[in-house]
Amino acid sequence: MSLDIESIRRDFPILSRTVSGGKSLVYLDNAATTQKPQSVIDAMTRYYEQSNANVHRAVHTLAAEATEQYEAARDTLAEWFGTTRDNLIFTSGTTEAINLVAWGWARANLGAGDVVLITEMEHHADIVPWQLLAEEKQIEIRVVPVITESGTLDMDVFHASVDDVSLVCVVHTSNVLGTRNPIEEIITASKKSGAKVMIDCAQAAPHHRIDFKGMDADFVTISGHKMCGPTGIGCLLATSDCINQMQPFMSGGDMIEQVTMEKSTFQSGPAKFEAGTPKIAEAIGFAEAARWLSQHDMGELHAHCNALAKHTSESIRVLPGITVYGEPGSGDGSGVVSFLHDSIHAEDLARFMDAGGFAMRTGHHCAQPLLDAYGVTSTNRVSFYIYNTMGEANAFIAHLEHIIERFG
Amino acid sequence: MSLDIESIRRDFPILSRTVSGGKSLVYLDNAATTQKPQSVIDAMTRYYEQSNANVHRAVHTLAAEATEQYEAARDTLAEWFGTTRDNLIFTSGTTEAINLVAWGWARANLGAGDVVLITEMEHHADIVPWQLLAEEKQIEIRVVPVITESGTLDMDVFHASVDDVSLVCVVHTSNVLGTRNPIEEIITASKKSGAKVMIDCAQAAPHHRIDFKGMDADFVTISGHKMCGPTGIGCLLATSDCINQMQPFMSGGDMIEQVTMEKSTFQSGPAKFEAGTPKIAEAIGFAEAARWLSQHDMGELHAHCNALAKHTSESIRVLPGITVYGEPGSGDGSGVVSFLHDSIHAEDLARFMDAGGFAMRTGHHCAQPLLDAYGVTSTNRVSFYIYNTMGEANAFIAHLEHIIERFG
Amino acid sequence: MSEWPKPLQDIIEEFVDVFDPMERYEMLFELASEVNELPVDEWNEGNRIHGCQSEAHVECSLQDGLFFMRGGADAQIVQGLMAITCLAVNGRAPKEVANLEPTFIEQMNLKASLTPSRSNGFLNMFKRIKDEATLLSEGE
Amino acid sequence: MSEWPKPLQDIIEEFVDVFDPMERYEMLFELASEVNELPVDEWNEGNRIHGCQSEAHVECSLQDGLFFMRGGADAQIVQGLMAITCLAVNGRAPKEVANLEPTFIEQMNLKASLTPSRSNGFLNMFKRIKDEATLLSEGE
Ligand SMILES: Cc1ncc(COP(=O)(O)O)c(C=O)c1O
Ligand SMILES: Cc1ncc(COP(=O)(O)O)c(C=O)c1O
Repeated sequence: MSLDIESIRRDFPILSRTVSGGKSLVYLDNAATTQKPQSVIDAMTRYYEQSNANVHRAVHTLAAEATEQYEAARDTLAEWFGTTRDNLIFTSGTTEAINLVAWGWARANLGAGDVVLITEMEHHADIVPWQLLAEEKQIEIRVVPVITESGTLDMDVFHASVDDVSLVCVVHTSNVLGTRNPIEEIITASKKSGAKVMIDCAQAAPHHRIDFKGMDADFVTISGHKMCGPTGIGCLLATSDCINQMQPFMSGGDMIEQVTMEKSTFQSGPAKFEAGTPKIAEAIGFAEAARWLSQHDMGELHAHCNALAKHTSESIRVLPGITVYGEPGSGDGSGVVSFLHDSIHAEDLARFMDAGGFAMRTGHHCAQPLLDAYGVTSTNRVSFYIYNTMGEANAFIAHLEHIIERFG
Repeated sequence: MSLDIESIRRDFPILSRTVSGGKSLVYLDNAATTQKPQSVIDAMTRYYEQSNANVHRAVHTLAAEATEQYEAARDTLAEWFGTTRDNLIFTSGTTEAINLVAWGWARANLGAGDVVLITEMEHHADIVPWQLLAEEKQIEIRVVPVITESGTLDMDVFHASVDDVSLVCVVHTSNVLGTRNPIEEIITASKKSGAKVMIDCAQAAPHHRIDFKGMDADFVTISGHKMCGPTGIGCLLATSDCINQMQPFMSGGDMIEQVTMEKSTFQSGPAKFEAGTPKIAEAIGFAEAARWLSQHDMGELHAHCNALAKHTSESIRVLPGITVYGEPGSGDGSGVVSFLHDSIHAEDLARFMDAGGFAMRTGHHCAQPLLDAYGVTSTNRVSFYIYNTMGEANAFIAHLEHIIERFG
Repeated sequence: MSEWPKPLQDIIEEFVDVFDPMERYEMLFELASEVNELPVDEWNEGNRIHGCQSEAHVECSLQDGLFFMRGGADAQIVQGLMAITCLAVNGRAPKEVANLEPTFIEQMNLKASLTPSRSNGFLNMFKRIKDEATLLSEGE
Repeated sequence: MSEWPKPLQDIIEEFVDVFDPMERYEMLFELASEVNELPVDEWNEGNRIHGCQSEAHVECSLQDGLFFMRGGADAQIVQGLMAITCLAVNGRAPKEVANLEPTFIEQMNLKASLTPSRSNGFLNMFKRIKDEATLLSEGE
């Protein structure tokens, strides 16, 4: 393994803080949001301290600098995600990106009787917009179930369902189980049946280099804050065909070509969907996050997180009272381990772990249908990232064992 | 005047930079976006370096800190805007806030034949969403014209138009002319006629302390970046009645109560409209901006900006070839001066001013219908803020005079 | 309302002497089994406490004119808090219960140990108990 | 394509010697009046250059088989750029114009002086001229 984790950790100021009365922070809540390297924080500070101005139609120096940095951020990110600037629409995150697909594309192109195929593994962000649209447009939502033992999609049902579908929306990597779905297979089958396909890459982008062109999906959604970037920014990647088929969603300044009181005409391309003053500092920070990640081998990053998850899952699975969901670390997962203890309530367990310095998430992870499939209302979840160490995993396991002894 | 401008300037790191080969930056593009005090930049850095985590349903220490800071930001801002946390919905800015009124409230509550009253002075953000909605719902848009000489709304037409109207949407303060509209009169008349009323306070909030309760409007929209806050954040203030009448706009995580594959139920209050991971750092920065502003007397701030605009407008109005639009600095304006030279193209003039260090904006300012009323397609615009000095105004005037001599 | 029944007073004093937060949790866990228990098969929507991350149910009644509650939860910390609450309210006149404030939480230094949602859930529970006590006292 | 007609070559040399950007603007302004002018009453949608912040119009034609353009704009800097362009293209064979690159902008050190939208507008104008020259050469 050639990742130099100790040197990587030094890039993240928060990792040296302590919690709960002097305990070293062990941050294992990366699927919720990752920490930010100094370079990302500095890029935003530098923007505010040196170049802050509103962008576009810019003549003065600051506005020109801000515009250049903002548009350069788009280029950097487009390249990082394997596409071009004309296929990248900035959004506030995956949630807005999916809503943009629903309200901008699907609402304009789907109608009564059309079928949207989703899965039981989806995050609420990829369920609720479709329900609202289905209600308005009498669209049918069809759901591919999860095989709970393996924590994978039932691909037989998928293939049996995809034939007459207009749009397939599938999460690339589950935020609850860490499962990486066979998206190549999903995309190929969807395309074959003539369906458009959207892949929710909120959890995938931090762990894989997204290659939008290579994937051949129609839409891909990404959140900056889950891949070392700032809050409040993300993007939708979309093919030019789909962008051309989209109707405006948010409207106002910047997305128009000409406004009269009678009628307005719109820009073409991404600009049509980026109304109002953009998230300028955020875009710059997001691009810096891609730059930071580009220093590392994403394959190694992925293997590292996966190894930590596999070790953790294997070690805690055998502890008394513990159930681990899915098969973390097996195959191609993303460093997530969801589990429960049979008598210590998830929230209390999280509290006890926090007292030892371990930050883990508890709850339904915005995936209630998936948790329903497992018959639970919440899980404890640890999720690893590039800066976590095997030492942290072992300390976590040991502390969990200790808590179970004491409270189990 | 008891504002200590020199000490205020020291709070803004960008103000000490130089542009165009060593010229001191004179930043006169505040209506586009204001600069950020160090305390706002630091608040975000501190969040990222010390407390960054995803908020809500939080057990671990960082998540608890982040949640506390995020929700405290909501409290601070609600108090600053004269309302309560239950009436403040975070958005990415005014544009999203107006879209939320259009798609969340108006779309659910207005129908064929209902009238939305706007004005010729509106920013595109308060025109285009209504046009899109009108198309979908067969709503009528009625427009109050501007009296071009004074740069004010034709209040006779307003009063003659408001009777059978369902929703009145008016800009509090014009971003092109600096005109402060008689919103008390507008709100009173609208209420009397039974209409809901939305006030676009993007330009007002930086110059006046918004008192949402006292104003008695139904909706108020605000952008953080125009009042010393970060990009990517703003808010919609809305009465509880209106919030209860609103349907979800963006949907996904956090805004739900319960999700099943058959049906979802939603949170009540602001949460229903805040889908996905929030703009956490931005909210914290925005609140810090309110805190920074709260150190100063907003009345003095306003008088200061207005005095600079009045002086500038009076001084440049008499220069050969210059036309000033509206009556900047008269009455209750917001420190904006829009003008044109009759032979030097606006863009070139801006470029020549930039060469002297002066940052001013040029273009249609996202208000094409207003510019149409003046028969122009763009203006040069200077806009003052608390950190600008009379010395800067005079230097601007002198440089403009010099440019006109040389190129006019 | 600093005068709590002797058994609760004793517990408060035990808690005050403890400095390790984990030990406080342990004591709460032990108390869980001492609740006047509402068995799982009596849990229903009607007696459910809302606004809690965990399932929590409370039944209140009068016995010989005095207030009496039973509780059950899927989280032992919640059930421990219920046990303490039982000590605070059971056997009192319902009117008295309707006016109680749960100051024992602070006296026990428990406040800081609870997560926001636990804290919130506890306050919801206590409010529910007071509301029911009010109803019961009016029915008298 | 470093060989420009003598009048343009002279102007390039004048510009190269100037270090004050304001002086360069002044020179461009002066050149504005030397454009082969397209009078305002001949401006229409058909000869409008798009993607420019200002109004800019260009008409191209052949005179005795040689390329000839006239231009007009509401901004003098744009008109100045047009005047220079006239010097570069007028009187050449249309085929030659179709293959020209506007390298004189860089040779004059003008690139940095132009705003992005001016720069963009100029490139649009030059492309339009080349396209028209191509058409004209095909029509020959
Ligand atoms: C009056 C007015 N309304 C709306 C807006 C749009 O605000 P934002 O771009 O921050 O969404 C602006 C600023 O550009 C404005 O000046
Ligand atoms: C798989 C998945 N989809 C969508 C989202 C929503 O992303 P955001 O909250 O950044 O909009 C998340 C993260 O919470 C996620 O994990």
